[in-house]
Amino acid sequence: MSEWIAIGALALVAVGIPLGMMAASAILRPSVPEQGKSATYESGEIPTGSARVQFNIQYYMVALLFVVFDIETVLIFPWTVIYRSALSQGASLATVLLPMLVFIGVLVVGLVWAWRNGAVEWVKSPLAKRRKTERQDA
Amino acid sequence: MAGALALQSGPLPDWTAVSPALILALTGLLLFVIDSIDSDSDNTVLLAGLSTVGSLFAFGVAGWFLVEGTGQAATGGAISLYGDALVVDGMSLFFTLIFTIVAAMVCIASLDYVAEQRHQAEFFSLVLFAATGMTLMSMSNSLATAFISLELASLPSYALVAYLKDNRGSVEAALKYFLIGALSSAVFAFGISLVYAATGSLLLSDIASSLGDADGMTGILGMGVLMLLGGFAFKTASVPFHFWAPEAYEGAPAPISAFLSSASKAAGFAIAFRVFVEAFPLGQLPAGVDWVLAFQVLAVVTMTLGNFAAATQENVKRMLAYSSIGHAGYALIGLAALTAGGPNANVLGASMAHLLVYGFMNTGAFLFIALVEYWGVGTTFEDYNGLGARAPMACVAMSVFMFSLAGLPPFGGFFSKYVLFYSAIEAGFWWLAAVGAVNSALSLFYYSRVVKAMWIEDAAPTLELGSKPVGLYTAVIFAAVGTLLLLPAFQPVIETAQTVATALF
Amino acid sequence: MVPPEYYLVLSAAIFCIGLFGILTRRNALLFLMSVELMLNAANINLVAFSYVWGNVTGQTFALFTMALAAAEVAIGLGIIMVLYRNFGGVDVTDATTMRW
Amino acid sequence: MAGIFDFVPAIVLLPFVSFLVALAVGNRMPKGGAFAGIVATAGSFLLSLATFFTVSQGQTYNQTIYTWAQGLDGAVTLEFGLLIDPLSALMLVIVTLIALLVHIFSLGYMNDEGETGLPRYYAGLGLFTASMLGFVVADNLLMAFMFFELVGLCSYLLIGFWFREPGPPSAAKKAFLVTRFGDYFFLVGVVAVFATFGTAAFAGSESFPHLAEQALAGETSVNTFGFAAETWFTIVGLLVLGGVVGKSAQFPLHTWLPDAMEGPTPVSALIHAATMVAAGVYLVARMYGFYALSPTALAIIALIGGFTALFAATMGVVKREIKQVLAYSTISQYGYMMLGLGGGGYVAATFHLMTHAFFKALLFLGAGSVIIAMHHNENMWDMGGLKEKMPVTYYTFLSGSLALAGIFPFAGFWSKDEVLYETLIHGLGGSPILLVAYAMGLLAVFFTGFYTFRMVFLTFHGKPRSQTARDPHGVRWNVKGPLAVLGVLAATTGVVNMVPVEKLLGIKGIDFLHQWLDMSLDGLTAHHYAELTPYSSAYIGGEATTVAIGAAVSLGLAIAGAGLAYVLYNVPEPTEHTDKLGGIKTLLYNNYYQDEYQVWLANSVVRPISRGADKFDQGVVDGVVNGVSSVSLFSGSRVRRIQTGVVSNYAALLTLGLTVLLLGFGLLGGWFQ
Repeated sequence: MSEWIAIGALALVAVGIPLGMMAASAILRPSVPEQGKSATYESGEIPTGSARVQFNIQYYMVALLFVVFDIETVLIFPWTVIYRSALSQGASLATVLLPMLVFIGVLVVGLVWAWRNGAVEWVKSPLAKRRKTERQDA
Repeated sequence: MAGALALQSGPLPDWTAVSPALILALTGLLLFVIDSIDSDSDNTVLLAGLSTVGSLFAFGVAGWFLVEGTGQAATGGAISLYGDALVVDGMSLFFTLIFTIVAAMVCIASLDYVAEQRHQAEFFSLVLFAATGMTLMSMSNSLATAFISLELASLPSYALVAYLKDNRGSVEAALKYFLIGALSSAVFAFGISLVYAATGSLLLSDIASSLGDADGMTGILGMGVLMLLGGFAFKTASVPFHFWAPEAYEGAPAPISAFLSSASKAAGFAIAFRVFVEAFPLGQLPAGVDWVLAFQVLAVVTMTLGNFAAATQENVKRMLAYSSIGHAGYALIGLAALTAGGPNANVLGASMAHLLVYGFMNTGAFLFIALVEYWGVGTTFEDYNGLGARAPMACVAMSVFMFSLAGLPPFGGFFSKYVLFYSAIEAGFWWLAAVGAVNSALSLFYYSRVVKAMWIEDAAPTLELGSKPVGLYTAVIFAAVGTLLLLPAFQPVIETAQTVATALF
Repeated sequence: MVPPEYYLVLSAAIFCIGLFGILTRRNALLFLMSVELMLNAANINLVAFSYVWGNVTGQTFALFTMALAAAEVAIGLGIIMVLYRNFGGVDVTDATTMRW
Repeated sequence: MAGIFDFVPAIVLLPFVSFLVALAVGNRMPKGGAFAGIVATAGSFLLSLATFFTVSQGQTYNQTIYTWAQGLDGAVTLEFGLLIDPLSALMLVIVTLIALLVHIFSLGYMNDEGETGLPRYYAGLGLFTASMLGFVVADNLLMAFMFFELVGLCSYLLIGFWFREPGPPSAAKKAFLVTRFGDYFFLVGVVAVFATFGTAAFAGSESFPHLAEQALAGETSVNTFGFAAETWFTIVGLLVLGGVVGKSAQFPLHTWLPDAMEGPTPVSALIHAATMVAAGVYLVARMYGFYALSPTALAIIALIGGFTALFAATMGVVKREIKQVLAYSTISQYGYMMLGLGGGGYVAATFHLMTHAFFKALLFLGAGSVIIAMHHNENMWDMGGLKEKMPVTYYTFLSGSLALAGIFPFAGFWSKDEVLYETLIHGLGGSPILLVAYAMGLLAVFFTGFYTFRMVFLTFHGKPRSQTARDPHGVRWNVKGPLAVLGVLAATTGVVNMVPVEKLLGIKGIDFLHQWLDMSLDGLTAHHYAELTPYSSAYIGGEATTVAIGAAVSLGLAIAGAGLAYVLYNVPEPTEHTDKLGGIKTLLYNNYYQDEYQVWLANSVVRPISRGADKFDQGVVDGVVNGVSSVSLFSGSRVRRIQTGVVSNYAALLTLGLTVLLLGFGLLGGWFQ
């Protein structure tokens, strides 16, 4: 009973505040509906067509790369936790730093490879495209 | 650790014991670098040659270590590294030999197979990374490294199966392999978490020592053990985690099928051997966690299902896929015939030796399929009619593989199967050997169909073979010679296997 | 504090939800999400029992599991992409050219 | 000392070299590599003779020459070695002699007939001979098994030699699969021997027969897997016997042998006389010291033998093709050998193995000669009257037939009589099962006499019944030479073991074969075996009387059978008495002196029995064999339906499997309490 009350109260407050704010603004603001306001927000552009469009494949490629490289940084986390205490306990800088450098190095090789193979180019250059089609035709 | 490497030139530092894995990984990275520098290059000979040399170098180093006794009792016992997360001993080196030689054969054979494809560097580097993962699997001494190395071996494999990305079969195979693989790895991870919950450690030796304290958690531990078994069963293509295997082997590029069905399967056994023998030793288990019984059930079901399904296939590659499942059942005897105080090292060693022989004969058989695919001949038994007259050398090699897989006497497969069954009987499990023998009898039926089609049937008049690809031929003949040489060389092999297995108990 | 059995029940429930998703969904992406759910069930156990046993092994391993899950998703999305290209959809039951 | 024994490996290797030569350069050699084979087998024959004479000086040889795998503690040691004793030396001479003659004969049968693919043929013959010789000299069960398998493989290649025709490939496959079926029992038996004794050596103080003997005497203990020692030895013996039954074409695994007649005739001679089929019986003789310890195993061997002898003989009666008759006669004769072994007549069985090798090789080669003459028509009803056209073949064939039928004084008489005699006296000595087996064997003598002479009369006597028989194709020296050699041997080899003469006339020392087989290593002698067997002897009247009665009865039956054939078939225009019901009247009309009894015998007893046996063979035995394979294939086709191709189903089945495992082990291990 005891220690969970605080958490329950916190949850209650966390839900209550936004609800209260929305309620307050709904009461205070004037309501003037018009077409421009109900349109989908597209950074000022006028929305055309449906939202179900096929994205360029490069979009997914970058997304994939992001997921992978982003998650790899999680592995740096435990290292940072022990880094300082390991140094202070007398481990040499090489023992502590080198493994992480190797790890980053491997990631860099992967990134360079992906870059060179065009995975991070937002739009493929016409030159590369032409080369590719030539090779396929050959 | 006191176990320094005893070499003629004085002891090397301990960390060099993992050098077979390092060599494989560095070669893979090197291929990436080459591809980064010249991403449009299609210099297949350079890429295939480099990866073959890398694999063979790793093979050589592992063989040298094994001969010199690195990590074995003679030189101070197993070498533990990275807080006991990895261990290099005779068994890991023995399995490294299997992975590296299979990888070398596959790389050579792929020289012709991928010559027309794009993204060749990726192909070879993925093979090498998968081999690295397998090598690490055999060295894993903790469930954490076991899981990571298992994934390191699996992830490149998924991509390799999908390598022919415009081929529906290849894509479908990859999809099934991946989905079942993802499910299995989730089960495996959950199993690890349960074992951790019951014992509070991931290191195999610590798990073993805290088994006695796991009172009240027996159920949790038991479920965890069975789920671990599921993860290994996926890797070794054992029932009921085998469903991916027929499709993945059939749809994948044939060299990759060879790689998966030989090396990847052996890797699954390598890690299963170590985890079950080290972490859950017989005699210290709480009552109710009887993994030996589970393996007995799986062994019998797996070999029966594999052989029966193989007997009725029309497609040779799919027949080999099912036969590969059947062979997983034979190798499972290595874990199924263990008893507290029994001749366990003999059983386990026999299973390891069988996996080595199997590495040669099965890789060879799949590479022969690659050769046939290269020629554009069909996939069914009928399509193989009369191949013997057109390509006698390759067909002789294929006949050797088939007879050896069936376990006919003058070939390597006979001895390994014989010793395996013998050791099972020796351990008191005569019925396992009996089921194995009956299944072997059945297997002769479908293996001999291939031989019959190649040599006895007449070729279709339209049968035309193209050129004789050098790489594929080299690999196939090499595998055949290996299969034959393992007959006279079987004594050192079985001796080594049983010696290194002794160190586990 | 919460008894450890509760974590086990929670994680088992999440694991089973994931399994249920795998068995009922035909969309490859949902299949993938269900697998993620199962992996996270394992993570709950690992973190919880890391606390129970008083060592950080479980927590560290949970980080590794997450990283591997991400890598798996990356490969999986790639395969689903080529699946879409070859079979015109992401329904896992469409790809049945090989069977028996 | 470089004695003759150092050359024993060469006996095996020479035919192997001829195999390699024929394979590699056979195309470029005259006669397709035949001469290489002839030279090699002649060399082996000479070396075998030299070995034989050395052994006759009282020397034996038992040596390991190569170790495959030196096991760790308690693990298995796999070795290759040579065991030369009187038994194997005798067998070496027989095998090499027959192989040599078959090679020469093949010049006439294959080369002169313009066959293609001769290098393949001679390569097969070479490898076949080499494997058989390797089997003969093997000093342990594992090595024997390996060569046993090689022999099977070669027979597959040779029977299927004419693989472009429909029959031979399927016959080859059948031979291979049926014998393999037996071999799997054999393999399990080999493993069991290793598991029990830790060794598979045939001879010496560490051999498994010796260890088994000691174990039964309580002097040593072996791992018998919880069974009583004798029970376990019987089980092991019967497992090995599985291989023997398959290879020696004993009931119920005999079905491959008649089909195997699809192969070239010289190959049939080699298979049936000296190699593959002999391998099974030889194996039993080789490890007789082991079988002798188990009365049950011996009784089963005797029963199988006696039954096979009778069963196959009755079936031989209705066959139309000359080689089919010979095939069934082979099965029947090997039945006698098994009967002899099971009945405690080790020497008798070996004796019959030897004489049979000669007269059956002779008969097959004679049949081959006839087939050449008949332009490869094998139907006896198209022959007749060949006696005048081909006298050499006729007289040699007649010699072989007399031996086969067991007519005094040809070789077969002596050996068959001794087999029956040994069975009889041991049966009288308190083993009623042996008397049953003896009765079957005795009855088979009659049928043997009948079908043998039916074959002779139909082939050579009477008037030619077809155009080819009126104008047969001639044969050359390379056919007649081997026939002449074997004809002489078939007539005379009986002298090496004239036990009845010794017993009746009291002349000591003419049972040469008994003395010969007694010169072996310790524990492998005929006397030792006689001591081991559980039988005692009893006589009707006295020893000499029993000998006389036994010989008289079997000779009488053989002559009766031959006589029946004579009256039925030695006529200018024989009719198919056994196949045609309406033939009875004609029969009576033409042969009025024939009494009712003979007709009844020929038509009411012989025919139904033969038909019944034939039906049983095709219906039940083939049915079981086919049934097992179709059940396997059917369940295989069911099993593979699990693989539906839909990955969701796989996931579901996988989950189901895991759940079953979890629940099963949970309930078993009490996790849920």
